[in-house]
Amino acid sequence: MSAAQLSARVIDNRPLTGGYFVLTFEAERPSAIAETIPGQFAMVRGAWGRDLLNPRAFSVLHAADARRFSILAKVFGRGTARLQVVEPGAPVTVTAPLGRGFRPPARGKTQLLVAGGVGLPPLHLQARVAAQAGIAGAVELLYGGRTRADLVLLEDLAAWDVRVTLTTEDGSAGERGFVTAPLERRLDEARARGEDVEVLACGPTPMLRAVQKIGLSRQVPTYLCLEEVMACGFGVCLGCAVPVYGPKPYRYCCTDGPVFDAREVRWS
Amino acid sequence: MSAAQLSARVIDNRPLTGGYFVLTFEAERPSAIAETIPGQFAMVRGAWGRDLLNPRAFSVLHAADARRFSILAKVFGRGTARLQVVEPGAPVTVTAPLGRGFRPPARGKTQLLVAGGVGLPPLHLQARVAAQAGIAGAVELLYGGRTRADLVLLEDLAAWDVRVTLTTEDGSAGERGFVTAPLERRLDEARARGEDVEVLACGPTPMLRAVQKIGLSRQVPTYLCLEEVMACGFGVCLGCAVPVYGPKPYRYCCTDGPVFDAREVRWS
Amino acid sequence: MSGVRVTATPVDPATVDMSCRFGQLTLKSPFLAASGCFAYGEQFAAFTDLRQLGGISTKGISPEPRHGNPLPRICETAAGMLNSIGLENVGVEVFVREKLPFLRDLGVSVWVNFFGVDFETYVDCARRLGAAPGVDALEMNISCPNIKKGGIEFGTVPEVAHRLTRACVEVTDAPIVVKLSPNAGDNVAMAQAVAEAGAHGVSLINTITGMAIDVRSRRPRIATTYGGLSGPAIKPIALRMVHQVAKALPDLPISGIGGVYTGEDALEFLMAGARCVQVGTACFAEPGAIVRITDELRALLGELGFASVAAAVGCLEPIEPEPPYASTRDRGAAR
Amino acid sequence: MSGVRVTATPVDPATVDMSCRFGQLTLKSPFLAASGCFAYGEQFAAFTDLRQLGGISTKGISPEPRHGNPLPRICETAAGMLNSIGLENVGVEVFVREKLPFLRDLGVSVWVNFFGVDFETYVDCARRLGAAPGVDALEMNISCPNIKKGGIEFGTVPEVAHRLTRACVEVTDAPIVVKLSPNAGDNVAMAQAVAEAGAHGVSLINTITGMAIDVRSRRPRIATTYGGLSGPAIKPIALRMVHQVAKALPDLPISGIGGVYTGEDALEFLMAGARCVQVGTACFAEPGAIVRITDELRALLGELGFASVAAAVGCLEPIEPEPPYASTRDRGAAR
Ligand SMILES: Cc1cc2nc3c(=O)[nH]c(=O)nc-3n(C[C@H](O)[C@H](O)[C@H](O)COP(=O)(O)OP(=O)(O)OC[C@H]3O[C@@H](n4cnc5c(N)ncnc54)[C@H](O)[C@@H]3O)c2cc1C
Ligand SMILES: Cc1cc2nc3c(=O)[nH]c(=O)nc-3n(C[C@H](O)[C@H](O)[C@H](O)COP(=O)(O)OP(=O)(O)OC[C@H]3O[C@@H](n4cnc5c(N)ncnc54)[C@H](O)[C@@H]3O)c2cc1C
Ligand SMILES: Cc1cc2nc3c(=O)[nH]c(=O)nc-3n(C[C@H](O)[C@H](O)[C@H](O)COP(=O)(O)O)c2cc1C
Ligand SMILES: Cc1cc2nc3c(=O)[nH]c(=O)nc-3n(C[C@H](O)[C@H](O)[C@H](O)COP(=O)(O)O)c2cc1C
Ligand code: FES
Ligand code: FES
Repeated sequence: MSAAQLSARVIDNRPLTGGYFVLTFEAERPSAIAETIPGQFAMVRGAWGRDLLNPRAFSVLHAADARRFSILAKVFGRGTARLQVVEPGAPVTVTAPLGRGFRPPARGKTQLLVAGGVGLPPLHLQARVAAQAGIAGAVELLYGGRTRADLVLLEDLAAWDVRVTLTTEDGSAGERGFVTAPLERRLDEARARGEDVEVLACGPTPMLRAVQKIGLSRQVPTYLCLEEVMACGFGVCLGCAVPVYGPKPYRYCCTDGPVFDAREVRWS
Repeated sequence: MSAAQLSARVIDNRPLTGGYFVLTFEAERPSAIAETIPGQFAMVRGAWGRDLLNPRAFSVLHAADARRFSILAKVFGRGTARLQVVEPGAPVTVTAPLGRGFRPPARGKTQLLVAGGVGLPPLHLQARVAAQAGIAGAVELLYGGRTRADLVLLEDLAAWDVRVTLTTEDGSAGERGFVTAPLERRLDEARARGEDVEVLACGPTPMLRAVQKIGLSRQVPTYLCLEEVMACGFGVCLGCAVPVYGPKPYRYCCTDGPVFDAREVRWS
Repeated sequence: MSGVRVTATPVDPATVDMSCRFGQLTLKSPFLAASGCFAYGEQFAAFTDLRQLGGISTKGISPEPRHGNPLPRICETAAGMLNSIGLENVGVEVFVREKLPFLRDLGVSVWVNFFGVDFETYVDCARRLGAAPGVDALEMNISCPNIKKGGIEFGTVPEVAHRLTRACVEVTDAPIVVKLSPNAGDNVAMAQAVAEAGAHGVSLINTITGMAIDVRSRRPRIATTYGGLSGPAIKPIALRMVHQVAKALPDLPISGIGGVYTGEDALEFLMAGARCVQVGTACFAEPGAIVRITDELRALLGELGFASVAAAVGCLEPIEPEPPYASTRDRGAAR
Repeated sequence: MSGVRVTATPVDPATVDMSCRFGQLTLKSPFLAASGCFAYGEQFAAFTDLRQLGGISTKGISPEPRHGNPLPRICETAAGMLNSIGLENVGVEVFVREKLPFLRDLGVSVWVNFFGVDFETYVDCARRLGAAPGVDALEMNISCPNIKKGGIEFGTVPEVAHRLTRACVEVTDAPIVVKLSPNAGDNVAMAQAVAEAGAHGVSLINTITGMAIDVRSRRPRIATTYGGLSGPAIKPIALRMVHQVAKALPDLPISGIGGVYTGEDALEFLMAGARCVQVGTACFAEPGAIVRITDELRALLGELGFASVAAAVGCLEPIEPEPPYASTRDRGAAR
């Protein structure tokens, strides 16, 4: 694997709506970060003394070059709370890029990108990749949040001409309800049209469980980018087990995933 | 005791030469801090999560009013390292003012203030008190360091017209050698003149041990401001014991001291 | 994210019943100051409203006054600290005459932590302290890692602990809460032994024996070489021991101790089965810590829909099992 | 400030002899990767120069492959973490065929950590692994807190540990290092028992059984309820256990483990009497941790005037006594 341990510094900490923020890092030396595949992630740890021991996993939002990359985060617990307040110049230790990402977008096939909350980054990057390859039409983003403020970085998607469907639980933006409603409609429409589609999803587990059901019941190729508590991120602690069907009862989120075929995930 | 637990913020972090820095805090509410007696101290803890558990003790350098006060520090270990880099606005928890300070300066008696390293603050404040009482002549500062850069805040003493004798181990400022040399000369001179003197000292333990010997052998009233590892600072953990002669084998640096009569300290 | 979130309708924190029953004892709050971290209480009056506490466990009292250990006596470690104070205390007589009246007048539950240097002095201490007016409970420390003569064996051998407890129970009407040693091999056996001997409850845990070295002086950071480890570092171990004992002896009241810094820490102890919680090291950095923690617990209980502290005690539920594993090739991995 | 500073003339770090003798074994550096924190080593090749390590202790190997425990398997605690992986491993056969060659070719000391589910499987495992080419030592884990069937009792009863060790020693020529449980009551007795049974040395410590609760889901943060606590939080306890065993059994080589994050941490273990040091949890946040820690130790040894790692082993000195206490009124307090 081409991942590396990097010493990096925060070069930008940009607050967005809804408590989200984008952190941009610059590593001391170049690495394979620029080749990050959407869904791959970085383990990030600040100068946290000995209290917060383990790094935190963050999907790579964008890698501008071999040294600079950014993540999108929201305060969740103690680690993200510390990251939210880091000042430019703050040192971080990063191991990246880690894991297996999504399959690339391709002409003639529509990838429905289903995003919720902090699950946006891999799909945002997938859309970027499609746009840069001149096949923005090969992806469509279905993006849900509690309220309008939870929907961030929309300007990028607009700039890339990616088709976006928004949902909010309170109806403050897009359609009221969960993102799974437009997904089902879109899949039915695709079936009617005999359109070749697949589903790529990342977000809160309840959303992913629903997407799994929808995808499996319609027998549409469905890929889920999962989150598990991680200590290492590169396959040695065995902490990030994901229950699966298959030759073994568990696979590992950090090395076999975080992207899994919905058919193998042993949930429902 | 009129001490209080205060929520405060750093309002200034001023670097000096030799790695010393002056931190100024502003407490949310007024306290007895303005009445601090030189030698009294504050227990200070930043928002250190759970790693550095205990506050650190710092002599009060100056209290501008009932809410603002400052300390002089130098990086020694993990806590002072964190304090050195705090930005204005950073929150701290403070308990102060704590302990018993030096006896006040008085006309007709000369207090020889012997300072080394981070032991300056109590004596700097004692000099300030004397100057403010219009009896700057009642105190003389004997101040030693390794090199010129270790001698800080001299401008204040000059402004107060306090007589200052400097020593450095490398001779880069004042007389070459230890501060105890001019102290001994000055005491001999005083005896010859039949001058009424007493010694107030604060600094590294080796210096204080030497001062204790000098003071006791000449039977000059000598008071030492001691440092012990402290967990609480107000007499409950019993961690800061000082071995003494007297009714009990130990007294407590935080409540019985930090200023002790040289005669009772059970060292040499 | 891991963990389903039990959705209970929130309760107005102001209405949460914070009172706590510990066997026959009723405390107005589940929080006590832990022994040795609060001295005899007076010093805290300047910093915090002592009347808001559920109770105070005093510095350990012995029949005769004791001087402490040589220094250094304390040092900091990662998320914790080591101490070897040496059980310094004013002795029963001075305590009863000069310290107890102040505590009694606070109107909080007064737990007098005590110990002896041998069997007889333990019993003598229990008799004299138990007879003093204003003592709500005697917390028998059979677990001090710092005292050379005696102490340790009482805290590690169930039979010995049983005999000692029985003997103390017989000489006083005051309920006796036995503070167990985390250094003992089997805490459940220890708890069982003292419970059968008539202990009113147990306190878990005391400090864990530890060590730190100053590599520059090549010497231990604690004069007695070893000291007792306290603080957040030991919380997971304390919580496990509380849970083990609570599961084995559901009727035995447990006072949970070890690294409590927030209301959430305290709630973990309650859910594990502790009836009340003691706060020690946290009081050093922040003399008002217990009042803050009490407010945090009240708010958290309300948010999570607990109408009372009692409702949270032992409410831990098992993790729901995963769907059965089947190597069903048809559903098997595609990639 | 506390503590005299032993003034020894500094040594050029480049000249410090970092090699380390552990009984018959010679390691080029005193640092090993701790079992379960380094898997079988391959993954680290991308991050760090494995040849700079003194050795690697593999993930615990059992005769048959094992699947791990349900999730969640890990959670963070103050300056530490809990884990309950369930001793998942590829089993002896696959290990020897697919994992061992990689390790052997690194030219570092290969310690194969192993365990069984009962007496027979322990012995079987020792025989088969001991016979495999390229195994420098067998680290027998008699202390895993996470495995239900077997395990625990082997780690807590000296007689049982003695019998098990003897049986394993008899079936292999590979030196056997027994990894002791911090959850045992008396580590010195355990160490003595396995030493007399022919153990080459002991590893101290494994994780300490702990617990954490998610108050929002009202469930344990670890699926198996309890997990093993590791990280800086346990360092003072590990250091104490190493020192106790080193003092009681000065000739028994000890591999010190527990919360090592810096060269200074490692030096504390060496001074306490450990001959080598293992680094576990630190490797997760920083795959290159051991190389950094090795450099830090080298620099620190030089600064403090140690010409070799060996010179630092067990060099702890007692604290100099205070001058005798005399209540000499004449020198008594003035104020
Ligand atoms: C592959 C991967 C990619 C991720 N990408 C992003 C991202 O792009 N942006 C973002 O904001 N977050 C992302 N996360 C989630 C992020 O890692 C968690 O928010 C973070 O670990 C929480 O850390 P904390 O210190 O804030 O919370 P903590 O205080 O560490 O934990 C709070 C609670 O959350 C649980 N928890 C901790 N980490 C996780 C986890 N990884 N999964 C589930 N539960 C956890 C803890 O057990 C605890 O109960 C990702 C996680 C993974 C595994
Ligand atoms: C009454 C009093 C007044 C003080 N006034 C000042 C001041 O005005 N300015 C200033 O810079 N410092 C002052 N100090 C010293 C200051 O408290 C220590 O520098 C500080 O505790 C060291 O903390 P640290 O986190 O930097 O070092 P740590 O990492 O906590 O400790 C490093 C080493 O120093 C030892 N140590 C820690 N605290 C002390 C202590 N208080 N005394 C002796 N050894 C200790 C530790 O055991 C450890 O070996 C004072 C101390 C006391 C007791
Ligand atoms: C400085 C200090 C002194 C202590 N003295 C006693 C004591 O005299 N008797 C006792 O039973 N426990 C004593 N303890 C243990 C505490 O009561 C408590 O059990 C332990 O510190 C764990 O709680 P904590 O992590 O909240 O501090 C002492 C602890 C500290 C830190
Ligand atoms: C995730 C994880 C898995 C572990 N697996 C094993 C194991 O299989 N066998 C073993 O003997 N110790 C195992 N350990 C214990 C470590 O080897 C080590 O003894 C312990 O973590 C303390 O060291 P540390 O604080 O440096 O991590 C494991 C520890 C962790 C954190
Ligand atoms: S996070 Fe360590 S194995 Fe996946
Ligand atoms: S520092 Fe706690 S008693 Fe002095």
